[in-house]
Parts: sequence; structure tokens; C-alpha cells
Amino acid sequence: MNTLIWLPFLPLLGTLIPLFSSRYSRTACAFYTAALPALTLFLVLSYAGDIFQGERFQAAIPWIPNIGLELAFRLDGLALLFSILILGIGLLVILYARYYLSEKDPIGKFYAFLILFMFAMLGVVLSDNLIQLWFFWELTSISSFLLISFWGHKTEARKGARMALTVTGAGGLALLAGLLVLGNTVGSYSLQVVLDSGDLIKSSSNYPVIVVLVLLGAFTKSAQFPFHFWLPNAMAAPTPVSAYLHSATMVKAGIFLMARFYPALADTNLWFLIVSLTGLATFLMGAYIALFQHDLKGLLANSTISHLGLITLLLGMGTDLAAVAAVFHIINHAIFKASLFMAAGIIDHESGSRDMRQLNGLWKYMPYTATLAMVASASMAGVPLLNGFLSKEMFFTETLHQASLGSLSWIIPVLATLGGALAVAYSTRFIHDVFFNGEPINLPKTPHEPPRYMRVPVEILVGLCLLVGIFPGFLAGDLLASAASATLNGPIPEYSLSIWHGFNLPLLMSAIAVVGGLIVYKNRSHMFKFQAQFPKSNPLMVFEASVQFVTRQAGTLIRFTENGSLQRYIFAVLGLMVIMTISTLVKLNTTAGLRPEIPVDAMTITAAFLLCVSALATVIWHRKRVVALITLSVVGLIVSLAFAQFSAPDLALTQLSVEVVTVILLILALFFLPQKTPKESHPRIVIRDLSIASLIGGIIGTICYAIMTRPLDTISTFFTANSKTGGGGTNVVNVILVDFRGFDTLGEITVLGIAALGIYKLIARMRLFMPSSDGKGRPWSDDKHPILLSVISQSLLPLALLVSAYIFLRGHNLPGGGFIAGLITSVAIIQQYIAHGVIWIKTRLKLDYQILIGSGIGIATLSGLGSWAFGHAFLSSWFDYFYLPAIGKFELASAMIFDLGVYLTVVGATMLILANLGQLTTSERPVLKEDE
Amino acid sequence: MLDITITFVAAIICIALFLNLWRLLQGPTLSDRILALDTMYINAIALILLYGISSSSALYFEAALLIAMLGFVSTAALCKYLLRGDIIE
Amino acid sequence: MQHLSIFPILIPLLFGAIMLLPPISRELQSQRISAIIGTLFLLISSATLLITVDQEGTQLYALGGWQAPFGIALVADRVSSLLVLLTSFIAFAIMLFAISGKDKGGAYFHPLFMFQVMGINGAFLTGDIFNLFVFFEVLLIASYALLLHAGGKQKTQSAMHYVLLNLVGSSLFLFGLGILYGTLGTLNMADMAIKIGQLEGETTTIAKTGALLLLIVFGLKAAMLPMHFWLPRTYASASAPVAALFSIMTKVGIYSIFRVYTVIFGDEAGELANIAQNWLWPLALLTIAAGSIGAFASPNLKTLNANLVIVSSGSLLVCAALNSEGATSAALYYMVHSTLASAGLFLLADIIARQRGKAEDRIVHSRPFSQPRLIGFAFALSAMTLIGMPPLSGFVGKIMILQATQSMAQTLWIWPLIIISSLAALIALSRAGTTFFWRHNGSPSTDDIAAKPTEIAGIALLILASPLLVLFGGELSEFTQQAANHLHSIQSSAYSLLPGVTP
Amino acid sequence: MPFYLEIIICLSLIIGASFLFIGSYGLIRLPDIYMRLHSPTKASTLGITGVLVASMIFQSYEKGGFSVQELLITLFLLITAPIAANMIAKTALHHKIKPLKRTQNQDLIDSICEREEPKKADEKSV
Amino acid sequence: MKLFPMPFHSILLFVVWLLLNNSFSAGHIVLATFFAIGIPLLVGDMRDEHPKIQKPWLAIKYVLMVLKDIVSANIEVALLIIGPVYRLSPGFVAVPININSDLGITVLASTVSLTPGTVSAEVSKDKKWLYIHTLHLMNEAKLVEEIKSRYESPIKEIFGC
Amino acid sequence: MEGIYAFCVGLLTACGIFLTLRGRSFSVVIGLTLLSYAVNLFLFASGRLKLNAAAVLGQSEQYSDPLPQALVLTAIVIGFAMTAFAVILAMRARADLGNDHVDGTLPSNNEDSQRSGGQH
Repeated sequence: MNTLIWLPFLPLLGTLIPLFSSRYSRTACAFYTAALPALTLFLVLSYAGDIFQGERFQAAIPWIPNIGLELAFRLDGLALLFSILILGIGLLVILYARYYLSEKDPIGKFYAFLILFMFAMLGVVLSDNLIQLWFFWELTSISSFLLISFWGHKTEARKGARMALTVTGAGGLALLAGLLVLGNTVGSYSLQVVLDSGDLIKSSSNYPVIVVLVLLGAFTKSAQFPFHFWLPNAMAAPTPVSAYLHSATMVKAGIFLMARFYPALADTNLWFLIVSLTGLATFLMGAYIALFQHDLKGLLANSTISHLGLITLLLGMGTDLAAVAAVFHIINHAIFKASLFMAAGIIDHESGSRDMRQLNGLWKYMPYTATLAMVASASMAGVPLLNGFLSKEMFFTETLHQASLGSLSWIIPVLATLGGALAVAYSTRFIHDVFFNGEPINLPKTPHEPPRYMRVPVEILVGLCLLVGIFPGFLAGDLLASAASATLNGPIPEYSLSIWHGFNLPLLMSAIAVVGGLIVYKNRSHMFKFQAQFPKSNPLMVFEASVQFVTRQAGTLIRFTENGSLQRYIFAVLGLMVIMTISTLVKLNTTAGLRPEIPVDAMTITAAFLLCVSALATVIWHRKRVVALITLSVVGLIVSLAFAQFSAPDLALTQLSVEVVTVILLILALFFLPQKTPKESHPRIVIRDLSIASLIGGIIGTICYAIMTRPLDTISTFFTANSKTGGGGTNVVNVILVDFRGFDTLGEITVLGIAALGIYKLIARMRLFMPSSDGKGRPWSDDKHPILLSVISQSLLPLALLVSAYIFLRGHNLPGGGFIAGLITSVAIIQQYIAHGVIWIKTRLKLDYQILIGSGIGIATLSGLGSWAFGHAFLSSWFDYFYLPAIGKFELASAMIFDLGVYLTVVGATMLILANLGQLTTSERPVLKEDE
Repeated sequence: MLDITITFVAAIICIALFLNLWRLLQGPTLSDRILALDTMYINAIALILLYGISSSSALYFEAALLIAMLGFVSTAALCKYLLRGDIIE
Repeated sequence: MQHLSIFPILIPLLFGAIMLLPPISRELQSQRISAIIGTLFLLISSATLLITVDQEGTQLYALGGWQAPFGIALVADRVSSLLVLLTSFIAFAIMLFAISGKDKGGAYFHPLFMFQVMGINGAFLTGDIFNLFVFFEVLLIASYALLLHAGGKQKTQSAMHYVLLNLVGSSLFLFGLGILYGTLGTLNMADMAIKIGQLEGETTTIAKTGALLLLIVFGLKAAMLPMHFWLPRTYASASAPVAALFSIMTKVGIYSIFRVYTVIFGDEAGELANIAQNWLWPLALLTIAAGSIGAFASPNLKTLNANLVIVSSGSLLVCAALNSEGATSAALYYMVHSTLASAGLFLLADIIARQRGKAEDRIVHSRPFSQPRLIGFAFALSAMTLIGMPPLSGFVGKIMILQATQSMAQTLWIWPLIIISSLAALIALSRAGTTFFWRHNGSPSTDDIAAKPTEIAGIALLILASPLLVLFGGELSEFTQQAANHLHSIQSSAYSLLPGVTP
Repeated sequence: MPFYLEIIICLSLIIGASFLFIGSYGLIRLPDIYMRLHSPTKASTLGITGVLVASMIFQSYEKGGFSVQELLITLFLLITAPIAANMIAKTALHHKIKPLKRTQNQDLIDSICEREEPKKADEKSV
Repeated sequence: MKLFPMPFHSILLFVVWLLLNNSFSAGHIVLATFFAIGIPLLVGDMRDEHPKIQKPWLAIKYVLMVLKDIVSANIEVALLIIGPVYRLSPGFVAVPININSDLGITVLASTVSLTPGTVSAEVSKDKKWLYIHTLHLMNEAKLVEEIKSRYESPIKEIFGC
Repeated sequence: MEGIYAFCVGLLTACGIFLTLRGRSFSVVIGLTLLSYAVNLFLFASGRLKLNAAAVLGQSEQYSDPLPQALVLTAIVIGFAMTAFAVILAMRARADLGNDHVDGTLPSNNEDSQRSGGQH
């Protein structure tokens, strides 16, 4: 029981072995690599007896219950069959690859990928949970991608692998969707539950969706028409990979999926139509195309497609016997196709070519291999006494026994016979063209027999072909029976596995197929000529071209939308805003609320008028930058007056000082920017911008009005009530800033500090454009530091500092505070810079602004941390009143330390910004000719 | 009487502000505009003080003080810009 | 540890401040050491916080001792503590990466990094909407500065767009805040959630405009269409550690959307219940589409990754639009996954660009890598994670999102888009990967450009987190489920945070 | 408030306002920048002093103490106004703005601009 | 002296602090003293060397005189402004000065600007000439003479330069 | 009064937005400054307008809402920091990219825009 849980993980453990053992000899590496799969195979086989008795092993542990994923494995007949195929053929491929790969190829990596793939495949077949099944399903896609692209330096390998990955990946996604719907419909992701609720599924309205999605997954993986195109291009992989992936495992995953969900999904018209018709089409088309391949592996790949189509067709027919036939053919196809691929690999390996136009008459050079290959391809063609014959007979029988197409049902056996004929034809071609048909033409190497052990896997497989063909019941009976029973999730129908059923219609069909195939082969030159009329379409090219087309189109689209125009980006944001807010605001019936308005007075009107006019002037003159700056100052002034009028003295102070610093900054910047803005907006754009701007202005104004005229209950009464008692200050705004919401302020000074640091970064190593003349081409004055200004500034500095100290100290109780004080100090220092220049200051003022910022933020934080010592929360304020003789009562509060931090940060940040900016220019200023 | 006077004075200062604005918009030279701005600052101080009187509150004094201090800096900076381009050098 | 919930904010703040002061500010080496120590502390405290929250429930921290709704409260619930831990984790990993040389090229990298982390953590933890604004600004301004780290024309250009757009965004944020305060009279999100249900008459309409304005702001941060244009260029031009750190920034926007539109404007909001969802629907889907198209069109790996960030944003927005516990849980899981994955790939892209010489990370053939195996392996892992292929974490998140859809109409819209976007990622990343690792000419560079041990460690931390997310997916998804549960119940997300207020 | 105080306040307000007004009026009325400079620097300074005096008296009375903060503003303005005027004048001169035609000694402007001694220094100096 | 690098400023600061706070309480006197000593120490470096006031009483007298002049100047200018503009005859005047300290020149220039009808526009590079603009220039020589005698010489005396 | 106030806020917003949509960094910065004025006024107004009601205890009978004032203060400071950054960034862009267009490249249809640029 528990073995089952870690059984699939045994090979996974093995992925590491080759990586570490590759430093030893290649043989050792192969040997060590094979150890774990062999062990796994042994363990799996140890279950076989019980399974043949009809038992089923299941084991599960929860994993991610929220998505229905659990680690659940089951080992029933179908899983057993596939496990044996995967592990058995895998072992043979490991052996084979040891000889196939050249010294240069990193064999460790190859084995690691191979084992990884083996693990994934094993996971798929052993899964007992839908999500887990998909999990491993995708793993097979990835690991097969790695294998196919093993020779990644080759373009075909890269592209082929990518195409395989894309197609199977897409299918995998569809499968995921299908499985999720399936799980939803059933209410469980447990496979057993799903298999047991076939009726529920088939009667559900989701059924078509499930079928289509699951089949998409299966068809892409199994290279069914119209998704078949990736498989031939995956032949760029090393031949051991093809032998493994494209015969027994990867492509069979799709088939496995259909078989697995057979009880749950099959046996409806929809299923029949999709599956059998797809299978039929694939069967014929693959066979037809295979005939015209000159590449040995291309032929095999297309024949694989064809055989997969055959199995699909069988699974689609919906009869129990057909399902048995399908399972049987899965076994047979795996055996003969793996051996054929290996044989092809040997031929390629020993002769250096895979082109059947060059490869001729190899019988002479490698008779032993030729014999093996011939047996295997005879099996592929369906020659009696070989395993291929048996399942093909069953197939023909089943085509005769179905009637789903009504009166047109005869078409299916006819077409099946045609397909059989084509199979015979390409098999014959494989045999005849390669081993006979004259002498080899321009082969790179002189062919010879391969190393002894390279043939061993082929021998084993061909032996199996024969043995199964002759003693089917003995060798494959139990396996087939249990697998078929698992597929059907119930009892299996009566069938006979004997070679001889007497003369009957299927035998006749076989005979027709053989004869027809030989005739077709005989007349192949006509057909080649006929086929040559069609333009050769390389799916790889088509795929690449279409990917590139999509990429190009996407690029065009992206270049159109993300055209790098900020104006457009901002417009998009604003446009969305307009749409959103207008759609809401139209529901606002009355703008004005019930709150009585304040009566208008002359001062307000004046201020409003000044504000509006200067704002408009700023807009109108924004191209004359200095003028715009002046009008902007007016706007700022009026805004601070407005704050003052509406009872916000703190705001007025802050706004004023910030405004001045901003203007100074803008003036500084203006020097390095063009003095004027060219007129470059198209009138249409201007109109557009004007309309959106006025729309937004209207919206904001309306909302503002609507809010102001409605009464409101706020939490602020708490602040006014607790400001003095809890915060120790009478200026509620300041108490909020340093106490109630001190955390905001901490963030705010951090922002300021960061801005300064960022600006410092910006300024560093900046190469500046410095105009040697102003906007009208006038040279600058040579009076760097007007003496009147310098002298007065020196006198003003102590006064300004005093004022800032004053503002700072009173902040807690009256309008003011650390921030405004900091700005005043900064402005005072800036004025010194303006009056005296950087060099003068540098020699006199030794302040590291960066340290100021750091210590400011640090002090503010530490003042907040102080409260921890008393067991209070961060930033809990503390204040008390003290009495000193002769001075009287005074207040000390932790908020003041916090405010000091604010002050320092503000000074540091502002100065770091402005002083550095100034500093930068001084050294690089273009020298003017004084006498011009 | 005080109320009437204040209203009257406020009106006068408002007119003065309008006149400043006129000059500011009219120009013709940048110096004119700066001068107008400077004058505006002074008138704004008066306005604030007046508002302080009318609302009998001393809270607005600092605003006036700040305008007096900062207005000068901003004027000086603007002039320095026109003279030298770079105000901190 | 009653102060635990503020540690994730204070630690980076203090470390950032200390790094500005001598003697640490003088030497790069000591800054590096303190940065590592700082992020490590941060990681430890965040993890402790998460554990505490998981065991003891939501931690409420009233700053200054002022109880909500009057003071600012930090709310460490499952959602925020998870994201804080995520932030701290990637910060640690990125810092590990950065200290081997990427922190050169400009001053103040470490303090800015710290401040940015502080801003992100603060935005996650705060329970006050204005404080959220403040932390938004902290993280934004730090990101502006960091974006310009190590200079270059492209950076300047993209920074210009990024900064100006976000400045507009900040203005809108304040408008929205003004409207909400003007109608609700409170700033605490829990309190708002309660008061919004009591609004009457046309005030609700006004409040709605405010809410929608906020949606735009958060959408801008989250790169929601049509406001995603800034993202690809910005992320692609940022230097690797910065871009990696940015990968959590879009998540801040998403997180805010969840916070605001499931808690404040959630089911209990009366007339204003679930107002955002109608808008989110189409925009989220279009965002996925736009990101996928962008991924196709990306000329280089960083842009590609940036576009995938947009796709992940779109997927998360879809979850927000779905507005169910399952969807929120899915979103939380997906957020963790996609942040780690894209951060890892951004770092990796830098190594890739460095070893490919002139070709940098453009998807063209170039000289081979000097460490092809290591890089190839890392690339494969992170590509699979981003595509959402098992066995890496992407698929769990994707499945959770897919499972969260309820109605047929939802399924019809969401599933194809999400699936197609995965396919687009697959095609784009496989194209990039095959080109990078297999299309070569010349020989690898002989310069000393090999990834340094700490760089590898940083990348490994991020990339290898992905399989762990799958391995412990059960526990994690259980956690996110509880977190979502908490977020969707107004009882736990609002009333329980306000002592003395009962429904 | 005692009547005499009210009168004083009103008077100084009105005087102040008138000067402020004249200052701004001059700004409009005078024909060139150099002349305009005079009116705000002088008239407005005095005007503001008037308002300040009014405010001083008023606030002193209101607070029942002695409020002389306003003096500080006056001090500031007295210090800064001439410098501001000087800077503006420098700017105007630097930009070579033509003064009114009838301005005397226009030939000085060039040397002022260059900040050199007057070209006709010998004749002029006393 | 080291405690008071700028004695004049110290006094000024002391007074201004008390002015600002409108209070003569002990606490404010302590603070005022603190700032009066502290700020000059802080900004002591931020100054060029300037001559000290040699004759404080003369300085006070000078200030009072200037204040008186300011009032008269304002009235005078106000009348000029209101009066007919066409009668004004503005003009530039170059005033030779021989104060050799920047502070002195500044004080002179400020005074000139604040007093009747004149605005100081520029100081020549060699600091020998003060250019002024007059609103109504009637007698150039007389104006120059008046400036020199009424303002320049007291300033020279006050600063002793 | 409220009407006028709202009108001013709307107008400032409109002016700010219009300038923000211009192509040159300086105009955009000016626009953002205008916009931030509007924002501050708007946020301030969310606490309703009151005359003579400064929120200083003991200075008036009734108090205006102090909270929005505190918020606006924070917003002003943050706005200042942001504007400063944007301004310097604009300079940096000019230095790095050679022009002051927000997109870093001049629109192709305009040749004479370079004229306003200065020398190094």
C-alpha cells in the first residue's frame, strides 16, 4: 500500500544519479541510471499477480486539499500495462542510448532528462486524482521538451521542441480546464469517483465542454489530426528519445487519457463523432504522408501518427471490444515501433544518413539488424504471426461491427482497409528501400553492424513481437484482460486472442490490405510524381511563421498603445476617471445640500478673482516660463490666504513657506531647462485637453460643493476634547500631527528625506545644459552677488533663525511647529546661498545635510520608541509640567523631541536638495566674456 | 465704527490688489511683474492683519510675518534669476 | 511582544536612518552588512508576526496609544502579515543579490531600499486610509529614487513617465480621500466600513465617486488597463534588484483594492456594496489580454517579465472582481507566487544580460553563457513558475483562480483568457529560453562576470521558494483561505477592530 | 473698547490703507518701471506700517497687554524693501529697459549696467 | 567677546524675542538670553567682517532721522504719484561715495531708497559710485549734496570708516 | 462662499490638469503644482469651511475640523517632496536626453523646438 505512494518517486530519485555518475564511464553511468527504474519495474511487476486477479491498488495522502489536489496513486490493469511499457522500454532505451550517443554528448544530462520524463509519465499513468494527473501531464510536456531539444544547437531541434511544447502545452491547458469542469461536475477530483459517475457526467450540461477540452488535451499529446504536425518535427531529437517518447510513452499519454476516462466520457454520439472521425482521419492521413517521407524517422513518425489514429478510432467506436482492441494495439504498437525507431537509429548511427534515397541495399552490410528491422516492420504492416497482425485483425473486426454512421457505416471498414494498405505500403518501403533496392548512394560512412549491446534492445523487442504474435494469450492475455477491464471500469467482453479465426471478412480485409499495399508500393513512383505537384509545406516553417506573425502583430499593437507618450497615458487615466465619476455623478439630483452657506464678502471675491485670473494666466502663459512662475506664486499666495481665512493658520504658514521653496526650486530648475516652451500641440489636442480638463474641473468642483454643503459628523470632536488633556497642547492641528497621528508625520518626513536622497542621486553626475544667455538672448549679468543683498542677508539670518525658533517652540500650543520652523530655517539659509553663493557658504557652514536627515528621522523614531520603556505603544506621547524657581511653570513634552526630528529632517532635506543643486552649477558654469 | 472702517479699508486693499494684478498681467516687462508681485505680498500682509483685527484674533500675525520674510526671498530669487540665470552659484 | 506588529515598519526605518549617519554612511561595506542584518531582522520579525497572528488572531496596534478610530491603528491580520512576510523575504533575497555589486552605481542604495521596504510594509499593515496614502508615498518616492539607481538614459526617461503618472495618481488619491472623509467623517478603514452602511440619501452617491477615484489610484499602482502603460518600460529599465523589489509594488495596489473594496465597500456596505466589481470585470480581463500581447511583443527578457507582471496583476484583479472568499484566497496565494517568481526572474535576467555581452537580455542569438547549467536551470525553473506549469507554484494559483469562478458567464470569460495568457507566456518564455541557451556563436566571455555566491543565493532563495510553495501548498492555501475568510467577514475585519462598537 | 482707541485704530487703518492704495495706484499710473519702483517701496511701506500700528493697538487692547510683535514686520519690511527695489532696478537696468523719454541722464544707463564709474564722472562730481 | 561675536545682533535678538512673545516673564528672558547668545555663535561664521558701530548714540539719532524722512518721503511721493504725471521729470543720478565698507554702503543705499523720491539702483564695481533713480529730479547737484551730507557723513561717522 | 470656493477648486483642478497634459516637463510640473493646490483646498474643504474658528483651544468659541487640516499639512509636505523630485528629474531628463519633452524625444513634426535649447 505505502509502496505505491513512493513508487513513482523512485525514478525521480534516479534523476540525480546520472548527473553524479556521469564522471565515471558511460557504461557505469548507464548501469547506475538503470538501477532505479529496474527496481521500480520489479516492484510494479510484483503487483501484477494481484492485479490480474482483478484487484486494484490505491493510495493517497492529502496535499493541497483546497484545490482538490492530493497525492493519490492507483495501480490497476491499465496503469500496470502502461507502467510496464514505460519502465520496460525505458530500460531498453537506457541501454540503447549508451551506444547511440556520442562521446561528446553529455550523457548524464541525457539520462537525467530521460528519467525525469519516465517519472512524469509514470505519474500520469498512476494518478488517481485529476489535478495530479494534469500535474504529471504537464511534467511530461516539459521533460519531453528538454529531451527533444537535447541537441539544442540545432535549429530544428530547438524549433521542433518549442513547437511540441507549445502544442502539447496548449492541449495541457485545455485538459486542465476540462478536468476542472469535470471535477466540478462530479464534485470530486478523485479519479475513482469520476470513473464511477459516468452517467452523471454524460447527463450534465457540461458534458460537451468536458469532452471537447479533455479530448483537446489528448489529441494534442497523441498527435491527432489536426494537431499532428508537431510529431514529425520532434524527430530532431536523438533517436533513443524518439524510440521512447514517440512509440510507447509520450504520444501514448493522450491515448491513455482517452482510455482512462473511457468509462466516464465515452459511449455517446458526441464522443463517437469526435474521437472516431479524428482517429480515422489521422489514421489515413498519417499513413498517406508516411509513404512519401524520405527520412527514415519521418516515415516512422508519420506511421506513429497513423497508428495512434487507429487506436483513437478504436476508442471512439464505443464498443467494449473495440476498447480491448485499442488496448491491445497500444501494447503492440509500443513494441514494434520502439524497435523500429531503434533500428532506424542504428542505421543512422552506422551509416550517417537517414535519407531513404541514399540508404539502399544495407542488407549486405548489416544483415542482422536488417532482419530485426524487417520483422518489426512486418509487424507494423500487420503480417500474420506477428503481434501487429492480431490487433489489426481485431481492429478490422470492430470496424465491421459498428453502425453509428447509419447507412454510411460501410465507409469505415473500407477506409480502414485503405489505411491498412497504406501501412503495408510504407512498411514495404521501409524494408525494400533501405535494405534492398540496389547500392547505397553517397553515404557518409560505410555501414556496418552496430556494437553487440546496441542491438540487444531491438532483439528483445522484436522477440516480443514474435512471441506475442504467436502466443498472444500466454504472453499478453492477462495483461490485456486486466488493462481492458480497467479501461472499461467493469467486466470485459468475450474475445479470443488466437491467431486463427478462420476465413472471415477481417482476414479478407487484411489480405486486400497486403495486396493493395504491395501494389501501391510498386507504383510508388507515380504517386511520388503526383505528390510532387503539391507545394511542400513544412509545418515547422508554418508554425514559426505564425508565431512570428503573432509576435509582429503584437509588437505593432503594443507600439501603438504604449507609444511612449506620457500625454496619452495621463489622458487614459483621466479619461477613465471621467467615465467613472460622471456615471456616478449623474445620479446626484441636487448639488447643494442643507448646510447653510457662509455669506460672501468682498475680500473673498477679490481673492477668488485673483486666484482664478492668475491660475488662468499661468495656463495661458505657461510657455513663458518665468511669467508662469510669477503668476503661480500669486496662486500660492492666495491659497495660503484662503487657508488663513477659513481658520487654518497652520496651513497658511506651511503653504506660504512651501510655496516659496517650491518657487525657488522651480527658478533653479528653469535655468537648466529651456526658458520657453515651444508651441507644439495640435489645436485638436489642445481642444481635447481643454475639454477633459474642464470636465474634471467641473466634476471636482461639483463634488467639492456637494460635500461642503452637507453636514457631517466627524471623529474630530475627540481631538478637540483630548488635545489638551491627552496631548498636552492647545493647537489641535499640531497635536494631531505630532501625537494623534504622529505616525503620518513620521511617514511624511521620511518621504521628504527620501526625496532629498533621491534628488541627490539625480544630481550626481548630471551633465547640465546651462544657457549662457537668457530667453531673449541677453547675456547674463556679471554681478554674481549684489553687495546690498549680501550684506542685508547676513543681517537677516539671525533674525530668521530666531523666528524659526519662535515658530518651533510655540507649535504645540499655537500655529507653528517643527515643519514650518524647518522651512523658515531652510529659506534663511537658501537666502544666504542666493546672496553669497556656494563657495562662500561652503567655507563657513559646515553642515552635513545627509546627517541632518538621518538624525532627524532617527530622533523622531527614537522619540516614539521611548514610550516602549514605559510599556506604551509606539509614539505614545508624554508631557508634564515643571516648576523651576524664578522661571515658573513650563511644559516638556516628548512631542517636542518628535518635532525636533521633523525640524532637522526638513532642514536637511531642503538643503540637501537646493544646496547640492547649486553646488553643481558653480564648478561648471560657462565663463562669459566680460566685455561683451 | 471699527467694523465700517475695516470693511472700507478691506475694500481699498482689495482694489489695490486688483491694481497689482493688473500690473502683473500687463507687464510689460518681467521687472514690472516682479514688482507687482512684491507689492502684492505687502498688500496681502495688510489684508491678513486686517483680518486679524476684524476677527480679533492674534493667530494670523505669524502668517503676516512669514509673508514679509519669504516674500522678500522670493523676489530676490526671481531677480537673481533674471540677472544671472542661476540663483545659487 | 506587544510591539511586534510595528517591527516590520520600524526596523527598515531605523536601519535606513542609521545608514545615513556616520560611521555607517561612510563605507559601502558596512552599509552592506547592516543592510543584510536589517533585512534579516525584518525577516525574522515578520515571520514571528505571521506565526503570532496565526495562533492568536489579528493583532491590533494603536499607535500613540490612541484607540481606533481616532488614532492610527496597525492591523496585522492574516492577509497583511502574509504579505509583510513576503515583502521581507524578497527584500532579504534581493539584498543578498545586491550586495555583490549591484548596489554600486549611485549613492544611498541601501537606505533607499530600506525605506522602500518600510513603505511597502507600512502600506500592508496600516488600518487607516490616510496612513495608507502616506505609505504609498513613502514607497513611491523611494521607488522613484531607486529606479534611477545606476543611472542611464533609459532610466531617466522611464522614470519621468513613472513619476509624473504617479503624481497625478497621488492627486486623485487625495481627492478620493477628501470625498470619503467629507462624507464619512472618519479615516479608519474599519470604522469606514461600518459607517458606509449608515450613509443616507445622496451622500452615498458622493461617497461612491470617492470610492471610484480610489479605484483608479489603486488600479494605476496595480497596472490595470488602461493605466498599465508605464509598467513595462519602467520595470525593464530599472536595475535588477530594484525591478525585483518593484515586483511587489503592483501587489500593493492589488492589496489595497482588496482591503478597500472587500472590507469598506464589501457586502455590508448597503447601497455601496461591491461597487468596484462592475468596473473591475472588463478592465481585469483586458489587462490580462494586454499583458499577454505585451509578452509576445517583448524584445527582451526584462520587458517580457514586466509584461508577465501585468498579466499577474490582471489575474489578481479578476480575483478582486470575483469577490468571493475562494477568489480572495486564490489571489493571496497567487500574489505570493507571482511576486517571488517575477522577482527571481528579474534578478536572473540581470545575470543573463551580464553574461551575454552586448546582446544583454534581448532575445537574439549571442555568445554562450559562462555558467550555462546554473543559469539554464534557474531560468527553466522560473519560466515554468511564471507559465504556471507544474511542479512549480504557478499552477496552484492558476487552478485556485479557475476554481473560484462561480457562474457560467464568469467561466466563459475568465477561463479562456487565463488559459490563453498562460499559453502566451509559454510561447514567449520558451522562445526566449531556447534563444538564450541554445542559439550561440562565439565563445563565452572571459571576463569575471560569473554570478557571485551571494547573487546565486539571492536568486536561489526566490526561485526555490516556488517548489516549496507547492510542497506546502496545502498549509499555505489553508492559511490564505482563513485570511480570505477573515477579510470577507465584516465582523472580523471591522467590528472586532473597534473596541466598543457593535453591529 | 474706548472710543479714543477706536478712533486711533480707524485713523491709522485709513491712513495705512490710503498709502497702500496709492502705492498700488502708482504702480499702475506711473509710466516706466523705474518710476513705478518708487511707489511700492515707499508708499506701501508706510501703508503697511499704518495697518500694523492699528493692529498693534488693537491686539494690545484685546489681550490686555502690550502687543508689539507687529513692529517686527515693520522692521523686516524696512530692511528688505530697499533691497527688493534695488534688485528689481538692477534687473530692469540689466535688461536695458528704456526709461521714459524725458528721463534725465539717460546716458548713465550704460555705465550703470556695466557697473562702472559714470563716463562723465568729472563734470558731475562735486 | 567670544561669547558675543555680534553684540549688536545679540541685543537685537534679545529684544526681538521678547517682542515676538509679548512677554517679559522670567522664562522668556531666559530663552531670549539663550537665543541672543546661541544664534550669533551659530551663525558667527556666516558673516563677512563688518565694521562695528562706533557711535551708538549717533546711530540712534540717525535712525530716528531716517524714520522721519521716511514719513515725509512717503507723503511726498504719494503726492507726486497722485499729482499729474506729466510734470514729473525722472532721472538717473550718480552719487560718488567714499565709504569703504559694504555695510556702510548698504545702509546708505537703503536709506536713499527709503527717503524722498530716490531709489538706489546700483553700486559701481569699485564701490565708488551709487547710482540712484529719482522720481522727480530738479537739481542734481543739490540732491547729491544732500545725500552726501545728510546720510553719508553720519554713516561714515557711525561706522568709523 | 462655498460656491465660490468650489468654483476656485474646480478651476484650479482644470488648470492643473490642462498643464499636466502638456508635453514639456516644466509645464507639467507647474500643472502638478496647481493641481496640488486644488487637492489641498479640496481636502481642506472636506472638513467644511468655518470662519474665525481656528482649532486652537481657547482662541475661539467653536473650532473648525482640525483633522483635514492636519491631513492637508501632511499632503502639502508630501506634495512638496514630490514636486521637488519631479523638478530635478526634469532637469536630469534634459541633461540626459537633450530635451525637456516628457517623453524624452521631441515630436518629429517640430523642428524649431530645439531652438529654445541652450548650449552645454
